[in-house]
Amino acid sequence: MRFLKMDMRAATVAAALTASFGLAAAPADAKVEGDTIILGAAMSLTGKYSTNGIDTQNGYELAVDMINKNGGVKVGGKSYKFKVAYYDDESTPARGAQLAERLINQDGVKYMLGPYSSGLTKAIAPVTEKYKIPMIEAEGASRSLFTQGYRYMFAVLSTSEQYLASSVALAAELAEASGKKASDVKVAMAFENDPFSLDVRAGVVEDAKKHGMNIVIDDKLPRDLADMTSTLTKVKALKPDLLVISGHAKGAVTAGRQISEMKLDVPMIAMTHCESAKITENFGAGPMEGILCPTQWSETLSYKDDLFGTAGEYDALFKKTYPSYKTVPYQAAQASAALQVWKDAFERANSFDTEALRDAIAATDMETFYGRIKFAPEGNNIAKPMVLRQIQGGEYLVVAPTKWASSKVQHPRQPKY
Amino acid sequence: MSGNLIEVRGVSKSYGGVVANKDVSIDVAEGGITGLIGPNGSGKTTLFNSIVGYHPIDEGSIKFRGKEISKLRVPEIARLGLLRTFQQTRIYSKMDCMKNMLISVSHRDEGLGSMFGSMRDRETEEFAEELLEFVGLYQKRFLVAGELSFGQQKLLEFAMALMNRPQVLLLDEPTAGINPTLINGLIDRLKRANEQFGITLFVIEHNMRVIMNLADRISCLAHGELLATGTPDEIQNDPRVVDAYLGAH
Amino acid sequence: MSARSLDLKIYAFLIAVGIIGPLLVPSITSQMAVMWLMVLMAVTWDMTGGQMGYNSLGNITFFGLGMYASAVVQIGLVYDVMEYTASFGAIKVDFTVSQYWTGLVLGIGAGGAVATVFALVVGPFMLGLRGPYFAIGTLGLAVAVAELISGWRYVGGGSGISMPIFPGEAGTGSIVFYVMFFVLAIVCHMVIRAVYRTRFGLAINAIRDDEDKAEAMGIHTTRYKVMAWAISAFFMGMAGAIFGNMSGFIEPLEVAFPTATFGIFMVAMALLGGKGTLWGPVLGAILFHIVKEVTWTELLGWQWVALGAIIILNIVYFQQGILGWAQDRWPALFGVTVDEKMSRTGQAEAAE
Amino acid sequence: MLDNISILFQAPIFAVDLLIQGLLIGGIFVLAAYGLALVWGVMNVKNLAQGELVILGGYLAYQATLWGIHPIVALPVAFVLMFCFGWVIYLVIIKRVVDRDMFTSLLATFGLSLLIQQSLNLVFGPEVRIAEAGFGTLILGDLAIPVIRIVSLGLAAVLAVGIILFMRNSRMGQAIRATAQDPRAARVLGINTDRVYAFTYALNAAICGSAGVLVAMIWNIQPYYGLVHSIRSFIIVTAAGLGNLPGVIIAGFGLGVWENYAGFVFGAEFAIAAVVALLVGVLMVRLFQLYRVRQVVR
Repeated sequence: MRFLKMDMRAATVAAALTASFGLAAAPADAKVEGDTIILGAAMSLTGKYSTNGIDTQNGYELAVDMINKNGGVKVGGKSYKFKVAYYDDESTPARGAQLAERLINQDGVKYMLGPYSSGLTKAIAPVTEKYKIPMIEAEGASRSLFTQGYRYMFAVLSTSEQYLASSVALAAELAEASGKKASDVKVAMAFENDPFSLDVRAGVVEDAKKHGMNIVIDDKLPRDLADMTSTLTKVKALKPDLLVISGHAKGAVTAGRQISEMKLDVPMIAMTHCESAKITENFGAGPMEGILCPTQWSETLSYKDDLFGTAGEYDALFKKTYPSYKTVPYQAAQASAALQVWKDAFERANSFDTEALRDAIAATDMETFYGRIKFAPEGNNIAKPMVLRQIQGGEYLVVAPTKWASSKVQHPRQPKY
Repeated sequence: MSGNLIEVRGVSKSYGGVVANKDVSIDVAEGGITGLIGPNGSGKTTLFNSIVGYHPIDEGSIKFRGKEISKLRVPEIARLGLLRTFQQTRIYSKMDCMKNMLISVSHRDEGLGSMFGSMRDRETEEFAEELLEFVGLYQKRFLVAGELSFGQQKLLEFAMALMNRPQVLLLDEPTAGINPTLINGLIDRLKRANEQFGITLFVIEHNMRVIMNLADRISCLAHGELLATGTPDEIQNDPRVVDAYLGAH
Repeated sequence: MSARSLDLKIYAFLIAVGIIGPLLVPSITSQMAVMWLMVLMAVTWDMTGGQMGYNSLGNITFFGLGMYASAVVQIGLVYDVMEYTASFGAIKVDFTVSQYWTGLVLGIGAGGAVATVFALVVGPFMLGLRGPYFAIGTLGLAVAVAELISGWRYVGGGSGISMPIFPGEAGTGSIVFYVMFFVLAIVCHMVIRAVYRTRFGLAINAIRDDEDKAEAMGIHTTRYKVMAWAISAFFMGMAGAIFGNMSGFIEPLEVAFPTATFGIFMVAMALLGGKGTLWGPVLGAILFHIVKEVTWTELLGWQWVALGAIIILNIVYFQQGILGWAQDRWPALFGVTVDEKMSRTGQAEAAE
Repeated sequence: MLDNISILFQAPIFAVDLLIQGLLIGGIFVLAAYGLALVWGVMNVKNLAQGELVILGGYLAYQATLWGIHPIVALPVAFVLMFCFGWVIYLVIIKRVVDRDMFTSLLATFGLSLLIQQSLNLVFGPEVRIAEAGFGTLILGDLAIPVIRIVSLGLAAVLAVGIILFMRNSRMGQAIRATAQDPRAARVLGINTDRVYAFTYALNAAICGSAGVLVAMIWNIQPYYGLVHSIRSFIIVTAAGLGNLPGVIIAGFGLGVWENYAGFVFGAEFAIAAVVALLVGVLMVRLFQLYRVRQVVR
């Protein structure tokens, strides 16, 4: 009897463990299979980032498709195709790090694309760094990613502290133009309590300090954000000259609705994610009039390259390929740009060696439909500025920086509640 | 007899306006068997609960060996050696009988260190087996307690109480729900526990025959008040007691 | 005793697997490390949930507190924590190899200690709650602690902390953390098995079966309950510290206090294997983790729906779990027997 | 923190503003909490999926707006749909946990909450959604009160009164109350308690769903936002006690006000912490009240 009992338990455990080895039997050295170069990516296909995760994936896929259709990647005189291996990281950093290990260790991936969001990138970068695997990421904007001395990580987008910092500069400029001092400007801040938004906040704080501005409100919004009545009541009480808000799409939705409901009369409001929150559609162009929204990329900009053509043409192609999109999110555009950088690097390095590729990526200097890409030694793209758009009559019009501006900034904002 | 182990003096207890005990005074003599009778709802169990610390009392005092215990809490009172069994039998239903016994040792002098002391020393095990044999459950000692019959559970609970080596044991209707043919065996065991182990007993009982057989002093409660106290004979012949029982029926 | 030799055989088997596994298939080292973490979580949860009947939904609190304690200790040894976190990760501290290891060892110790102290402090209050109130209260506690940490600037608030980077060669880090989890899980199970065999084990079982009775019998119930929670907390705190280092980057809501993932997994795993049994949580954790690793990535979102369904099915239709079911089916195998003898001396005695 | 308090004293109009906003939102909390008190009191099920039922109702309103239906019109539809949904959930899950120990119902409903969350995530995606009612704002001097909040408080009140009248006067309502007091006696009297339980749970789902429609019109919804709503319901019911309707109403409004003031004074980052800490606090207070202690003197 006793033996039976032991055997039963032992057998169960043994079976379980055999299964776990079975799963590991698959890996192979899969960096290049035949004429295909395998890139790996952990992607937020489910969980709270899944919308943007899928935007990113679509951006990757569109570029893979275009590159493969237009002659592929030429290395050593031979043409190769790109293929991306994805795992779903469920929008959680811990899972992302595990999956990066899995891609590199088990699946033998030698070239990585970034995940969605700074948090995930922060979790994955130490892994790629450890294995000396180059990663080009398109969605991790946090400045702290580029102060760690990472050698193998490169980002095509502008860092997050630039998102709203331009609005502070603009406020200072406007104050001085109207004969006041920049240091008279009162700033109210409401940022979600997550790595991305806090990075955006750091940029704002730094610039506000530089101009000697007075920060009167510094609220951190919870992640399950549904109500900001108490913060906006404080805004009404303290009457700041500039209100900056960042909290992903949910922050923009909540802020948009309650700004309209409470008829906030702050002369200048800047917030991120206006587009993905569809604030003009949801709350009307009138109440949202004059809100400033930063963006990494806009289809109206005159950037262009050989593969996709102009920003406008990319926009059209994307909408044609994925008809469910009414507007093209910049997340998709920058994801596509990441693959263009990979192609460029492979061709210039003319090798599959990861070290050679790293050096080639570091030396990148190219024009794309997404803007110019040139990496600082820390890995961030320093050649492309952040663009500030203002809602005017329901349209998003570029108002800063001046080089790309298509119209004049409206100040103070004139909402029609 | 060497004085009173428990002295209840002028205890009152009411629940939201309903008076359950009013000015009750009872002594439990050391070494003896004291009975507590009374019609349904006369406040017997409430008095038990007051003594063992289930709820605060409104008035009066309860002393155990001269020490005021009416403000102590249940486990503290139990550790003094004043234990009770429940009307609805309570045992640890998912543990086997032996484990039920082993955890029922006295926790009187337990320090932090002895939390992780061994339970398997020979002496304790032998005592537990002895007691299980005493109540006739030796054979079932490795069975899960929850699967015993109701009567067996009652016996197990009794054995567990003895395992604790209490000074006084408060038994709430030990014969309730037990097959009448087993009652004599139970009475015998209660008496033996009293004589052999020197445990003072304080028993609530409904069954007149049992209590008259068992107790050497009996108190009767009615409507929350003490009606009479005396020897079984005195109580049996007290017209107020007879009235109370008849009136209640 | 037979149960003992069986337990030793299972230990030998698990240890063999733990050593051979990563040697044979090095690429799954970090997945196996997480498997041992899962084992540890299920086993420690079961200590209060299964053996003591206090179903906590907030044991993840200890995990997160341990993680944050270790982060503060490890960084605080060589740098000012406030400055480090205020820079949102912009400051990179280069740890020397010896600094790293001292920090890691102290950090893990601190993780265990802080979690234990926390359990000892809140335990007497929380464990005064019974049944569902305890479950809801601990869930609330976990959420509250996570929210408070994410509002606390000293530890970086919502933007988290980057942990010191493992100094060794690529790949050695995951082996080191694997060994730590492996050893911790086995040691934890051995410790817990050992304490179950003492008065402590009987006492917490008694509390599970009937706490009022246990009180009436004079058992120091609060003391035992708090001690049980503190033991869980000690191991969970250390596990959190190791996991934080393994992850490299920690932040409050998803890495340190993942109430909706790890916090629920541990309950689900213990229930699956059979709560209140010695090996059930281990079995449940291993099965759960393997199934999860094999199927999870294929299910694209449905895995979470499946998880909810599994918990419901498990709790509604198969509450006793695998080993619990086996125990009901073959009680004799688990030591539930009728002794042939009627009495200690072996003489037949007339039944009552 | 002190600065924020001083604002309230220097400009009391904002204190009034927070108070009104809190009271207006509190009405919705009362609805969900009343549903919880109902299932808890009648069938002793601690429904941890309470918040998810709220969110589910919110998504029905959102879906209605996608079809061009005004969310207020969606309210009765959501009530009926959620009633049916609740009945099905009862038959599949709750029926089997009613008589089991209390943790079973808690964990089973927790599993249910995961299931609902994740299904919503698959169907609607993880983005926050809203149902815009398009009402304006009422301006009273310095106070700006969104009309939708007033309307929804009114709707909540109508719903609550309707349910109370139903419980008082209808046969089913009486059967529910009888079952709550003593299920065995109710069975003896020929009440089909199984049906009563099913109806109670379904009614709870309907109430929550209606509350969800209001939430989607006032705040926003997201698949994972349920837990906070559940916690709110538990706080209110625990604080008020079972079967204490006036208590639930007072506690619900109190919680709405507390949240707004806590967010204002401690900063928005501690608003949720303040709610959850309140839960732990309320449990502790109850603990000391219910603890069958004698004061330890020595």
